[in-house]
Amino acid sequence: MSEIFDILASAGLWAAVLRIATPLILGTLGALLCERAGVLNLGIEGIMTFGAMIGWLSVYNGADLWTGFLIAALSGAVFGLLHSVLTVTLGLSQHVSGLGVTLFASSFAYFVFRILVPVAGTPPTIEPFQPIAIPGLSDLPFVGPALFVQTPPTYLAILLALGLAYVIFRTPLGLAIRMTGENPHAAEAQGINPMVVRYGAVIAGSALMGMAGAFLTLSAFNSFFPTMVQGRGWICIALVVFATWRPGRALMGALLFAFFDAFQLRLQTVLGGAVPYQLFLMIPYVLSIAALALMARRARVPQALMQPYRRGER
Amino acid sequence: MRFERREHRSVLLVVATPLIAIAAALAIAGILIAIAGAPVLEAYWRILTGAFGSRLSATETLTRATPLILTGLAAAVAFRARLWNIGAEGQFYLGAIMVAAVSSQLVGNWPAVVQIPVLLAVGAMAGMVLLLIPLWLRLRFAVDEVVTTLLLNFVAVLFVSMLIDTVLKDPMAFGWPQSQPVSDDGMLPKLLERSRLHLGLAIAIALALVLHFVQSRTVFGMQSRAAGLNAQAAIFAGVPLGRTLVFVACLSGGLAGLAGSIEVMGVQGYVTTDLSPGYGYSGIVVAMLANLNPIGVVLAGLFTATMFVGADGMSRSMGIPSYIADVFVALSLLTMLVAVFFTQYRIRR
Amino acid sequence: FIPSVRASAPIKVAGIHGSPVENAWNSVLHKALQEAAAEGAIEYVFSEGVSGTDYPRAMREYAEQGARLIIGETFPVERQAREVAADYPETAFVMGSSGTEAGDNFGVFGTWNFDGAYLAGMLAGKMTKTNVVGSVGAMPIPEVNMLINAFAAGVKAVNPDAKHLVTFIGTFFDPPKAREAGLAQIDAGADILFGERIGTADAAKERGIKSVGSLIDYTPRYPDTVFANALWNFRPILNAAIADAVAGKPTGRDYTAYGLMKEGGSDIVFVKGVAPADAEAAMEAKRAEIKAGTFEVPRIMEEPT
Amino acid sequence: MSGQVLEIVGVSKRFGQNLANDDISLSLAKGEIVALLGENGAGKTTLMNILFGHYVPDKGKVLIEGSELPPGKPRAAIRAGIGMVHQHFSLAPNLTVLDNVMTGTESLWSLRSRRSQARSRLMAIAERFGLKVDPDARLGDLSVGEQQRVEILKALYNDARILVLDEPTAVLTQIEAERLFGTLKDMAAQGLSLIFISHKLDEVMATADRIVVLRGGRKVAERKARETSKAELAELMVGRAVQRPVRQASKPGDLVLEAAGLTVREAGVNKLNAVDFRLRGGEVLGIIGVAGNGQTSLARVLSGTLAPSSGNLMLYGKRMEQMTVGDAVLAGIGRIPEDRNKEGVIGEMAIWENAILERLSEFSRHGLVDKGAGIALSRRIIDQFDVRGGTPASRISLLSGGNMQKLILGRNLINRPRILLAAQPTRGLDEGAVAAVHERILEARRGGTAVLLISEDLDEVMALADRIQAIVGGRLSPSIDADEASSRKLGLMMAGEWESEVIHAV
Ligand SMILES: Nc1ncnc2c1ncn2[C@@H]1O[C@H](COP(=O)(O)OP(=O)(O)OP(=O)(O)O)[C@@H](O)[C@H]1O
Ligand SMILES: Nc1ncnc2c1ncn2[C@@H]1O[C@H](COP(=O)(O)OP(=O)(O)OP(=O)(O)O)[C@@H](O)[C@H]1O
Ligand SMILES: [Mg+2]
Ligand SMILES: [Mg+2]
Repeated sequence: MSEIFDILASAGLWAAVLRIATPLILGTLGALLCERAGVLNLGIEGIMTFGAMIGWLSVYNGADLWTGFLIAALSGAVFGLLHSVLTVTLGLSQHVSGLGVTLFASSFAYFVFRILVPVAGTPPTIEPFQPIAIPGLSDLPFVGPALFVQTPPTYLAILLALGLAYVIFRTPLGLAIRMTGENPHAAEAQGINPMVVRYGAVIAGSALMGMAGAFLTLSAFNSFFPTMVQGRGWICIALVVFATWRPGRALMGALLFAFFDAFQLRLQTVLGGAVPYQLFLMIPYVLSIAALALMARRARVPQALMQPYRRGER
Repeated sequence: MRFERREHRSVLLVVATPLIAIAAALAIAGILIAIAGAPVLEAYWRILTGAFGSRLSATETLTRATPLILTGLAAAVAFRARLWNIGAEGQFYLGAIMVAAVSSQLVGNWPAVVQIPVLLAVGAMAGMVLLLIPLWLRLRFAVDEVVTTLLLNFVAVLFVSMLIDTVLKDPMAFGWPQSQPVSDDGMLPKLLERSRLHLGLAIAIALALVLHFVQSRTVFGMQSRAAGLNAQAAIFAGVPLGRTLVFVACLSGGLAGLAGSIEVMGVQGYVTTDLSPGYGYSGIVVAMLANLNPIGVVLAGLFTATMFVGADGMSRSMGIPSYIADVFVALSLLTMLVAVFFTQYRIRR
Repeated sequence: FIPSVRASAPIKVAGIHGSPVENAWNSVLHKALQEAAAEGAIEYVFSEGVSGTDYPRAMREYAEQGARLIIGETFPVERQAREVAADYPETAFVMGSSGTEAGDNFGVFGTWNFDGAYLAGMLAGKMTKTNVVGSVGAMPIPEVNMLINAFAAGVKAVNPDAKHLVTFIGTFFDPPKAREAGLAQIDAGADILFGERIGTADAAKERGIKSVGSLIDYTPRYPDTVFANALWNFRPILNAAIADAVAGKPTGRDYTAYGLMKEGGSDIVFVKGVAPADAEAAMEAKRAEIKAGTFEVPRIMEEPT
Repeated sequence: MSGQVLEIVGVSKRFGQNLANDDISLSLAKGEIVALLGENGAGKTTLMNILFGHYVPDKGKVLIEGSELPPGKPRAAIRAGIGMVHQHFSLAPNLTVLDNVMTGTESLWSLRSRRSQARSRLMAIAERFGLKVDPDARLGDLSVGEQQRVEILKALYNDARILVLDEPTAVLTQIEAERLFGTLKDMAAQGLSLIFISHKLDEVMATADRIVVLRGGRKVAERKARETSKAELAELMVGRAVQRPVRQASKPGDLVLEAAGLTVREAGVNKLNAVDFRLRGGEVLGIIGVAGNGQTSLARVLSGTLAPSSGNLMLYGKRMEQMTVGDAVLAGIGRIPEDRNKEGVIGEMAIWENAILERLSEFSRHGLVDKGAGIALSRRIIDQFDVRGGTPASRISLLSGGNMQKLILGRNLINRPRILLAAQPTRGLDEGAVAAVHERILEARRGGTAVLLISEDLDEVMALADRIQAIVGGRLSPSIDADEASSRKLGLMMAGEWESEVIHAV
């Protein structure tokens, strides 16, 4: 018991929570933005994979880290464009298009990687983002090393979460996005083109997903491995619902999820293999389902989610 | 520019559009093949021979199509009733592991004629149970099943991983996490010697025919479609909504569970966590390509398997990174989706 | 059908990798095969990232394309792999496997680089200041267990009081997660990490402690961090297999032993002067004993705790 | 043509084979109220959607104060001062009233939404036009009438000078409708120009300055309201003289349905409160009342989709414990739901499937659907009930509202039911269709069917019903004979005035 307390009281745990949460925060925000405009984007897993690959590849070829990050975001935007054409313009089923994008983006990422980096052995490395201690704050006892010694993308992710919350709830653009997700016909009747809004949201959301992937290769690690995204994208899809489509809660949800992962890794060092590790890994999923059951009736799902909007169809 | 629904489809259109789609996928893939430094036309030829050029490739294509048809049917049946079952992957694994468990622990020495049906039933039931949970959550708490079924996939795979690491671990596998095997009498008979082609293909096609019949001709088929299209009107017309959905879930989960069971009993013989290269997810795409029509699912499953096996074989014979196979499948799926769309809509100014 | 190949022509060897060749284990095979091809001994073709479902097909395809020797790994498809081998008696299969050899043409090998791990443990045991060392592994499978157990045994051999932490990340392919596992162990007091998985050393590097690598030489990648590696060399196994295949001898045997240290198949490489001199000396003595066959590192396949 | 704020010139629009608008021209002066009339499917909504930029016309143009409006751009239309209240509300139930109104009114790139300013502006407009709403209420929590007000406020908030209302009263009660038209007239007096669409000739005659009639996509007539009559308008719309049928006296038959103390409690509220009524074969019992007083619950109980919490339902003298839809259908109860799109039909299914869905037990053997019989039946319905616009195999959503309603009527009446439950049977239908539906209902009555008619349309109830009861707050008034009914008396009943009399009587 005291060991568990020690774990909880260690700044390292909480620093790890933020680190592990960062790609989840970025990905969840991206998925959330798409869904707020009424488009489910199951392309996330593939977009993250491609972002991880292209971000790393750019830096490996001499771009600086932020440029790599930006290129990953751009690549995400391109896949977002593809998803938009399929789901917004053509109005195809959003699940299927998303799964198609995931399959395409990830296999294409591996293909490009293999063509351009045909090495054996562990792939080459880049110099990743280094943690930056925020002057003043990082000197605080416990909280300092726990929260204020992170790499820049982590700070960026948190700012983005707050920023997205502001945009969605406090700006005319956010209202337009929400209206498009609730009732695109109503948006159109107010002079907003729901197609444009959906395109914009999906493209921007996918760019965030690309950044989420890039975090894995530019900050969490320093090289790209095929399959390294490991289902993190799917977790983001779940987190959006867990967060009831609110960026602030998405941030909390990602942190909670990351907490279980970080805690689980530390608990193993104490308990060894006494409990199958799979049980720990299941916790976040089971917990998400339980949370959904508890709050689903209160959650306000965007009413037009997954419904194609075709002008003038009856 | 806008799209207008076609009320009638000409035969020419229905035949031509998929061909155009495949041509488009081939063209894009051709660019990648050229970039990889291989002769494009030869590569196309190799895709064809890779899928059907020999007894081996043809049987392999059919073997790979089998689970895709079953998971495709699982998705088609559910989606038709607007039950968004994204959990076929988990149901697949649960079906597979239950078959391995029951065969290795309980009924392994039963004769094949008894054991095989029992195992198939067990696997189907496992899949059902896993889908009934999210359905219950939806009916009871109004929880959206897209997310619950998606999440349960991970729970199911971790559960399988745990079982094959602990109680079901095969002691003969030197500690590798794999389940104890299905007994020899529990394995599905081969359709052809010196190949992996097994009875599962026949089962899958038979089930597709049955399902087609059920959906197009039976009261249940009509009611489940009504429930999916407009639940409120269905209730008004006396469709027992809850019961219909439960039945749909049993069919869908059952088919996905069956897909896993058949894969274990027909091909692998035991369960590992890489039994499925995403069959559950591909099934959704297969179902959509088929426009949720069970007979179409057979064709779409064959199509998808052909593209993959052909391109995979091509990559090996031409020395192109083998990831090209997945790229090619993804491209064909995307272009095919667009093609299916244009058989249903026309462009208007 | 061409009945036989001229002996002087390089034979066609196919590699079927269940993982991408970035995976350290596969990279060892891949590199050895590439070297052999570069030397003109073989003609090498390969597929990577082949899933369990596709694996038997890849085996059959290569066999039908005339590969004389097929190298790979059949852990998830043992039963089917033996069926394939039985269907293609002309082709030699030598596979990383947890099973036993079968027939005339299905040979197996294990990954026994635990000798090096034991020796690295001897260095680590003397170097730790906190008296806590840690190991990060993928999953508790025998080859990983053996390795981690050997490392722990090496530590205990020189420092019986040392505490050994173990974390499994549950997947073969998640370097960021391995890194997190390493950081967790450092937070729990470890000051030397044995990284069965890539990513572990990144944690060590970040916190400025030392780390041990496995299978390949990680020191160039982490110059100031990885001071020792439990190397595994696939060439001895490959050469034996090629020799058998060319000579037309049955390849249905267990090639594991060619990977042992005393056969030159594995070893430790370490950066001199990092560990205390007496520790290095003790380790070198043990190394000589192992090579001479007078000492055998315990082979413990149970899950380490 | 000077002084015209709006001119529509030669507009045509085709959907597939269907020419929805054919060379239509129309103009509107400042402060004028124009009513657009026409059968279901005549092309009224299409024309207004072109005006507002939802649709791009194939030919023709729209001029606002002389300058041409770019086609297909709702935003441009809004800027030009057009406000539109859609036939189907375009509101987001999950957002607040203020959100609904504000959407799209500020520059999308501005960094902050000026909510408090918007709130006071909205309040001011609401005040000025007498359209009170709570800006912070969630829209989905409002009544239909309040939602209608929000729709109008949205248009006014955008500074609309031309207001288009597509069937604004279809879902409003008479009182709400009267209040709305009062407001509209005020607006016109303040300089707004209005176009409204309606099927209710009374309100058209009472409100419009000018009336434009469409038929089959063409403009067939234009009249000053002062110079025309209801009869003429009806004839112009339909192309022939229309007359609503009249009920002939008849003798009611046996008691078929009796409710005693029927109560429905939902979430702690009595939606139906100890309701009593009796229904005999061959008579029409009209239930009148303002929407939201328990009509829905009553209809649901009798259709078998809702179980009463307490009370007795006697069918042909037998007590029904729990009546399911199946029981109701088997017992010969024909059911016309109040919302045909939501409950009556499944748009994506074929006409024949919609015809037999609720009686699958009759149209199936051993669990197999008898498609042949289904098609035969739907063909009979199409012939006998004059359903136009589709074959048995076509999607039912292709039918116009009136034809859909005829099909629903047909599937219930073709095998003479013993009881017909008709909830708002003519809502949103044109004059010709209304006459046809009324004729069918009276025909069923003549044939001995007992009809329970739930309607908010007093004219309809007075024309069809033998006896009338009012529903107020979930309670049912005692019945009065239709011959004794006057508008005043019915108005009092709907206000709940009977209660005091009952108390006196006891
Ligand atoms: N988006 C569309 N696609 C295809 N056909 C359409 C579309 N919109 C309208 N139509 C057809 O055009 C014709 C005119 O329809 P419209 O909605 O304008 O009629 P309306 O006069 O408003 O009828 P109602 O009184 O029922 O509202 C109808 O036949 C209708 O079926
Ligand atoms: N929250 C409440 N508190 C008190 N009385 C209520 C409440 N909600 C509804 N009622 C009463 O219950 C009766 C029926 O309500 P409701 O509006 O649900 O009727 P309905 O059958 O749905 O009618 P319709 O759908 O035609 O509007 C009304 O008399 C109403 O005043
Ligand atoms: Mg209309
Ligand atoms: Mg109501």
